[in-house]
Amino acid sequence: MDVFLMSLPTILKTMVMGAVPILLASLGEVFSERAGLVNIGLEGVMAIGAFVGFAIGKMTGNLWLGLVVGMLAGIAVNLLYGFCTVTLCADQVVTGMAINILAPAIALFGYNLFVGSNPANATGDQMASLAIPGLANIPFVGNAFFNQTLMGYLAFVLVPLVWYFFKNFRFGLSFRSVGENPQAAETLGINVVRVKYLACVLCGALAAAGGAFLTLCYTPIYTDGIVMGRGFIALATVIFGRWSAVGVLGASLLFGFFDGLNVALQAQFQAAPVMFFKMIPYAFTIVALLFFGSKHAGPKANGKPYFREMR
Amino acid sequence: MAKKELSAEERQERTLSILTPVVSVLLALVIGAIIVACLGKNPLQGYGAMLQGSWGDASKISKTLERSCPLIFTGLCATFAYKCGVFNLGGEGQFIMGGCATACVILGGGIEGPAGLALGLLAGIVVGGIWALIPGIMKITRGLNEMITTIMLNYIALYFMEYVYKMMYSDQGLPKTVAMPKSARLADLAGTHVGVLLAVVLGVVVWYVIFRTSFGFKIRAVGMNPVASRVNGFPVKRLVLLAFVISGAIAGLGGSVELLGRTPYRLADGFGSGFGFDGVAIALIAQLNPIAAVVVAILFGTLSTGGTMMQSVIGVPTAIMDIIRGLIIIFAVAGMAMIKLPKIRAFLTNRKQSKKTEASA
Amino acid sequence: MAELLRMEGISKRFGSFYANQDVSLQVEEGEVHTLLGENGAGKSTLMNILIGLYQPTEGKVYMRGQEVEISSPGVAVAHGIGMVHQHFMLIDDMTGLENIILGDKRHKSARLQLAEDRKTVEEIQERYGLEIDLDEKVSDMSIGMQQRVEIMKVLFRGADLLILDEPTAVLTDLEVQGLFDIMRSLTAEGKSIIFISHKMREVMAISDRVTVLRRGRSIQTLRVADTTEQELADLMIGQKFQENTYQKVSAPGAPELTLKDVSWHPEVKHGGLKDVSLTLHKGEVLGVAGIDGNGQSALAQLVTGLISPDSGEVEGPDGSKIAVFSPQSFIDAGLGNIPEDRNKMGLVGGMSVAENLVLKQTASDRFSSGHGAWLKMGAINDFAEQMREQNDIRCTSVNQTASSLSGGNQQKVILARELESHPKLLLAVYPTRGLDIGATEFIHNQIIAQRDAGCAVLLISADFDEVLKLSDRITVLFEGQIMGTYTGANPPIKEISLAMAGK
Amino acid sequence: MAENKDLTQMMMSRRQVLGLGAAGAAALTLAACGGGSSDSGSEAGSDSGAGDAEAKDSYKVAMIMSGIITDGGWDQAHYESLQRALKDHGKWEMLEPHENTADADAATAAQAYVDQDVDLIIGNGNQFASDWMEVVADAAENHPGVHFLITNTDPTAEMGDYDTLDPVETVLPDFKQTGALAGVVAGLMTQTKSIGFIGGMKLPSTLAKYSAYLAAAQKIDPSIQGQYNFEAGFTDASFGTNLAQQWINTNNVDVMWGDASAVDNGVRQALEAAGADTHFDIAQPIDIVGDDQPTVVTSTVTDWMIGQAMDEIESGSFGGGKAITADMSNGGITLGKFSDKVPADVQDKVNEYVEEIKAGTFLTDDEVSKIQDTL
Repeated sequence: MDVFLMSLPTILKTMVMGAVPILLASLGEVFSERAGLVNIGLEGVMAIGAFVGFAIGKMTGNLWLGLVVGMLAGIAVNLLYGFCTVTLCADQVVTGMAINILAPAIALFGYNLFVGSNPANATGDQMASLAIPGLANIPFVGNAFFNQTLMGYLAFVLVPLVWYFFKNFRFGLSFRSVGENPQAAETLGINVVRVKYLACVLCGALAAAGGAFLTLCYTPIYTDGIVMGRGFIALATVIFGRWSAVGVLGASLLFGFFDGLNVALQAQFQAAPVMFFKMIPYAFTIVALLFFGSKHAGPKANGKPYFREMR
Repeated sequence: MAKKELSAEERQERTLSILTPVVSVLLALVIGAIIVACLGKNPLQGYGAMLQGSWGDASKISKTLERSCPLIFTGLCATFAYKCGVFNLGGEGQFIMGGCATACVILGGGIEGPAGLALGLLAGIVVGGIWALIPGIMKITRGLNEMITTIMLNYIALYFMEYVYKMMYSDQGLPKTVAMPKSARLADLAGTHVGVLLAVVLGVVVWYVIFRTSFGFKIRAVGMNPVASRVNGFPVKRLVLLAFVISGAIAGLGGSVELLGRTPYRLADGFGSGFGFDGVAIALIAQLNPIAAVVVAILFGTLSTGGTMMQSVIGVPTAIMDIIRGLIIIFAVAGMAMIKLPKIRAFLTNRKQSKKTEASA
Repeated sequence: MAELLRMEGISKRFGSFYANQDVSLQVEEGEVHTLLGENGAGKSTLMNILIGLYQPTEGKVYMRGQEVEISSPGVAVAHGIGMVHQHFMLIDDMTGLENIILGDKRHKSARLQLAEDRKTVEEIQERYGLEIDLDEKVSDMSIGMQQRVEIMKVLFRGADLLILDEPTAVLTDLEVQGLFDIMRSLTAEGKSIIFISHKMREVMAISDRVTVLRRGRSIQTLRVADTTEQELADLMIGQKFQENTYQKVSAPGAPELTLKDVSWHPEVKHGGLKDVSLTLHKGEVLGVAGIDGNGQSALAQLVTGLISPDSGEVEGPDGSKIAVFSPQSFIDAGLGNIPEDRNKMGLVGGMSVAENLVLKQTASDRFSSGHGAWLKMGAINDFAEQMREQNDIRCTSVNQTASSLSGGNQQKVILARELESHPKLLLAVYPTRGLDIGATEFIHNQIIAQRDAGCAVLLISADFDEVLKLSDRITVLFEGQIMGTYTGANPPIKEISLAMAGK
Repeated sequence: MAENKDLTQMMMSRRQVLGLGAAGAAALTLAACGGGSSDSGSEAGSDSGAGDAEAKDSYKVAMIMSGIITDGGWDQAHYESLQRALKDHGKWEMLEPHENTADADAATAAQAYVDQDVDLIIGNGNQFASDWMEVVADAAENHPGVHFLITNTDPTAEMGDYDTLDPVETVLPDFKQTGALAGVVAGLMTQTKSIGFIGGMKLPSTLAKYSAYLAAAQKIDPSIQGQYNFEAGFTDASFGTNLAQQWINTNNVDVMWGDASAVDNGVRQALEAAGADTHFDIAQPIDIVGDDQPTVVTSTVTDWMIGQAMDEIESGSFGGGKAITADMSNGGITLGKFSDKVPADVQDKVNEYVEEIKAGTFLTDDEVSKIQDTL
């Protein structure tokens, strides 16, 4: 058991690092689903964010510019999703699947061109992690929570902001109403289509930021499939985070913890059948859905197209 | 539907619903050609190589059909599930578990010959069905969204397969199972394995079950309106569960056929990867018609074998083929949605009327 | 009084169908102006044009004499026009206050000013006597309170012209009186109200002037003082309004279905059933009167086997206790069901007319061989063509999707399917909701024909006139309890309507 | 009467279905005519019919890989050794490498080159050994000029079920030597006496490398402990970061050696975060020492002797399932340059040991197998 205690600080470190991409993607999905758009294509948007962030960061040397351009690329891809689902009223699941197949292909194609032109482009550099002076050396927990990259801190700071937005902002109220009952929102003069498109922009930006974190802070390279199913886990996180920013934070950290546990077990018990450790994060998602998932059904008009002039 | 005198807009609806996928394919190929041209390569030569590589001669055709076989199975799996309103994105996991079941039965039980083949296929069907039953029960009892549970089960199946080919039946410690005994393999047929024929036949059978049996009728009704189905006496929960199990069984059978039909006849890293999502895309483009799904799966198989050929002849990255596939799906999705929009429909009807009035004036 | 609103020559076309044609309407300040018309006469369309949800094909709108162009609901609010919809436009998951201030743009800052807004709302509450619990979630509110939230939403935005669309359809008599008091206090303050209803008693009680709409056209505007209920009814229907009641049956046959002290979620005021005892006799129409939300849908689900009772017993024709409550077993026992919601419960919209007609019988050897193994498409088509003639279902082809049919034709498809199997027990829930007069007549005749053929009919409808017209016996449901049973011949209307209000 | 009506319906509905099929086929033919005449360049160079004994003036080589040529590891090393071989084999011309080859398309990719009668087809890694059985048989029969070179594969163990191995050769680097080299460097550099290895996949090659690595390090200092992982795969860099963090913090590992391409980048990221001057990494299989890699002290470089294969093809002595061994004697295995973090005395000692390893006297086989049996 002592091995477990000894590796706990590192598990917490992995937990926090692992939670950030999922947190960002699921915050984006909270905006999207609050406006009634279930976006299955998070995985694809994260892949685009990861590649563009990496490429621009490497090309210009300025990682923050890479992040911003990555988010813009994510917005562009998600607007394609928005056009199909909001304007054309296409099926949201179907369009999401299409994005999941198209976006990673574009990212891989771009990567081949980017690295093909100059092999040195393969590895980029990383955002430095900033230890908050006082807190970082709290034993046991300090290093995990207070020795993160600036982008990591920003992701966590975003949670209270999003909570505040939905709770106290006029526009937050309008946002929620579009997801619950678009007809009612329309009669109160809220432009439902504009809110849905704005939700697509926010979801695209945040999901791409989640992807960019993988290549700008977590690892120095981009590989095809770097997202590794995190987009789908973000979808599950939104459900058992009860469509709220704080709930999603908790769920992301929980998932990050199980990811860390999986790595710790593989590090210490090398001869064991490690495949079962690898299953832990995914099995946990199902179990969590089983216990928290069903009751709260989420926004009423979630996933339904909105035909403006319904006779 | 005898004496199918289609009304004007029904005929228009039918032509549009056939036209959309065809236009999406052509549009995607055109954009693919533009990308290839921007890379300084000759797209016409590339597409020529693609066709040559996939349909050039008898051996190429059989290889293309062999590559399309798993896609037909996962395509039918997604089609059958969607017909009942069930978003089964777990085709890949069920496919893999089918393969694992076959390997366990044949290698574990040491059964050779046709008995091994039959039991192997049966095991694939049963375990594939069970792997889809899990999300089904969760959906029925706890109302869990099956999209997420099926995807999580994909990853769990992937790592379970890893356990099978690394720990249970590894070939002298190598990360792959021992090859399936020759006597238990699927017989050859015109350069490829008989599984391909099985897949195509299954497409027709699934079409028949869905459109020409009372069970299929009920499945379709539950898919379109579960509440009305329940009010009119259909056992909705049982039908949804059956839809899960049957679609899982189809994917499981696909896994067994792929293992017993195709070189290297072993489970190894990367077995079944990517077939799940492709199956979903195929079902969508085929607008849930099983026979159209077979055709679209063969098209996807052509893109894969042809794409590989194209890459070796004009040296373009294979990612282009993924982009073309992605574009086909996006255009198909957008196209199908557009023709349903009231505005577009009105535009089409009065364009047709204005043509008629011109003709009669 | 000064003129507030004038709508001239308004028409609105959906494809080839004219919902409104050359309608003109004039409303003065401080007036209750009723818009009277049958279902489908174009009332809701006209009002949706007024609040900017739809754009008129032709015609002009004037507010206080100047022409205005209402392009969206937001513009309508700016012009002081507000509408209380029949189906409430509320967000269930939000509190009363949040619903009221949603989408309001009076404050410059982006942050919500809950305290300030609450004060404004409370002022309006006192002035007009609107009793609302602002912090309760709408989903937990009573229907009356939800309606008051809707009214507050309009008043909070400083509306001078309020449109109330069928407000009394969901209220008990007590709540209707409360609503009328609120309306009188509003008009006293100079606000104008457009009141939409087709209930003659209420129109006469509350309105100053009435404009009658028929088939999308404005027929005539008259002062209530110098007209009678009969005259308005004739204008509304367009020909002599004769009350053709059917021959009532006095000696019913043997009991088909008996409910003894049946309860289901008794604690739920607005949906449960408490100790209901009913007997349905062969060859008799038992009408259940009562306002929506008093346990009617629970009763309907019970009779069709969708739900099973918490306590009490249900007995079949031979007195045997029914144990298995499943739709299929009830259908096998000869149940015909015209459900409450055509699209959600009656038809599979995506399937063709032919498929919907054989929905329940695909496994029978009439339409398939090897019970269900091979569908006989030909037989299905012939059956559909035959049903189409018999029941005058107007559609271009039987392969057309059910969702593409009009409301009346959809109901005829359901009727054809349910009655073809000669049911022993027929349940009809609000069968003529939203249908034109012709379709209503056709369906009523069919129901009576089934009764005369010995079928036991249970009619549940919120349309009191329909219950009066068809029922041999009338019973009243209020908050899940049977208030009383009356003969259908010449029913004590006063007593029944009081029972409906819970007395 | 009713009977044939059913038949006509069957015909009717089948016609719809055929309509769909025709539409699909139409798409293909349209694409075809869009594709112009299909006599593409694949028939070029069909003069290979003559026996391969008589030397030709020009040869073609193609490489098929599951990753990409810039993955900083496995496939990049193969690509660079191919470039080195091409430098001194003027007659050879390289086709575009076939990157990102999915397992399902491995056979088709090879077949595409066989059709173009490419003289040498190189497959990076033993997964191609199991996929190419039919392609090799077809080539041996009707494309005699085509030869296959599969790396990291033991022909007897992994290609037992091939009908013929005539056109095939494999390359088997001396994994023990590579392991010993890395073990020596690790043994000398480690302060915490705890070293780690990530193997990407549990293969005979990775098992042998790790065993030699630990045995050599323990030869220098018996108290050295070793951590290993063979399940990391080759693409998940974040796993490398997390795993390295675990070992650094919990088992205070301070020297890492990796054989997992992208995952090693993640490891280096964790080492750098833990302090670049106290935590070191030995790269593999290409030399990436430089200022953009602060933690890399040296690299164990492998060359897959593609030049030797080319010579054998030119002289006609290629084939028969021979396994070319790549070791320190023929330059197959070398130690890359040292970074400035390696003090001079350590560099001299390492060079001493290198000579002993080359002579085979540094490690005995049973010392290595003693560790390998525990895995």
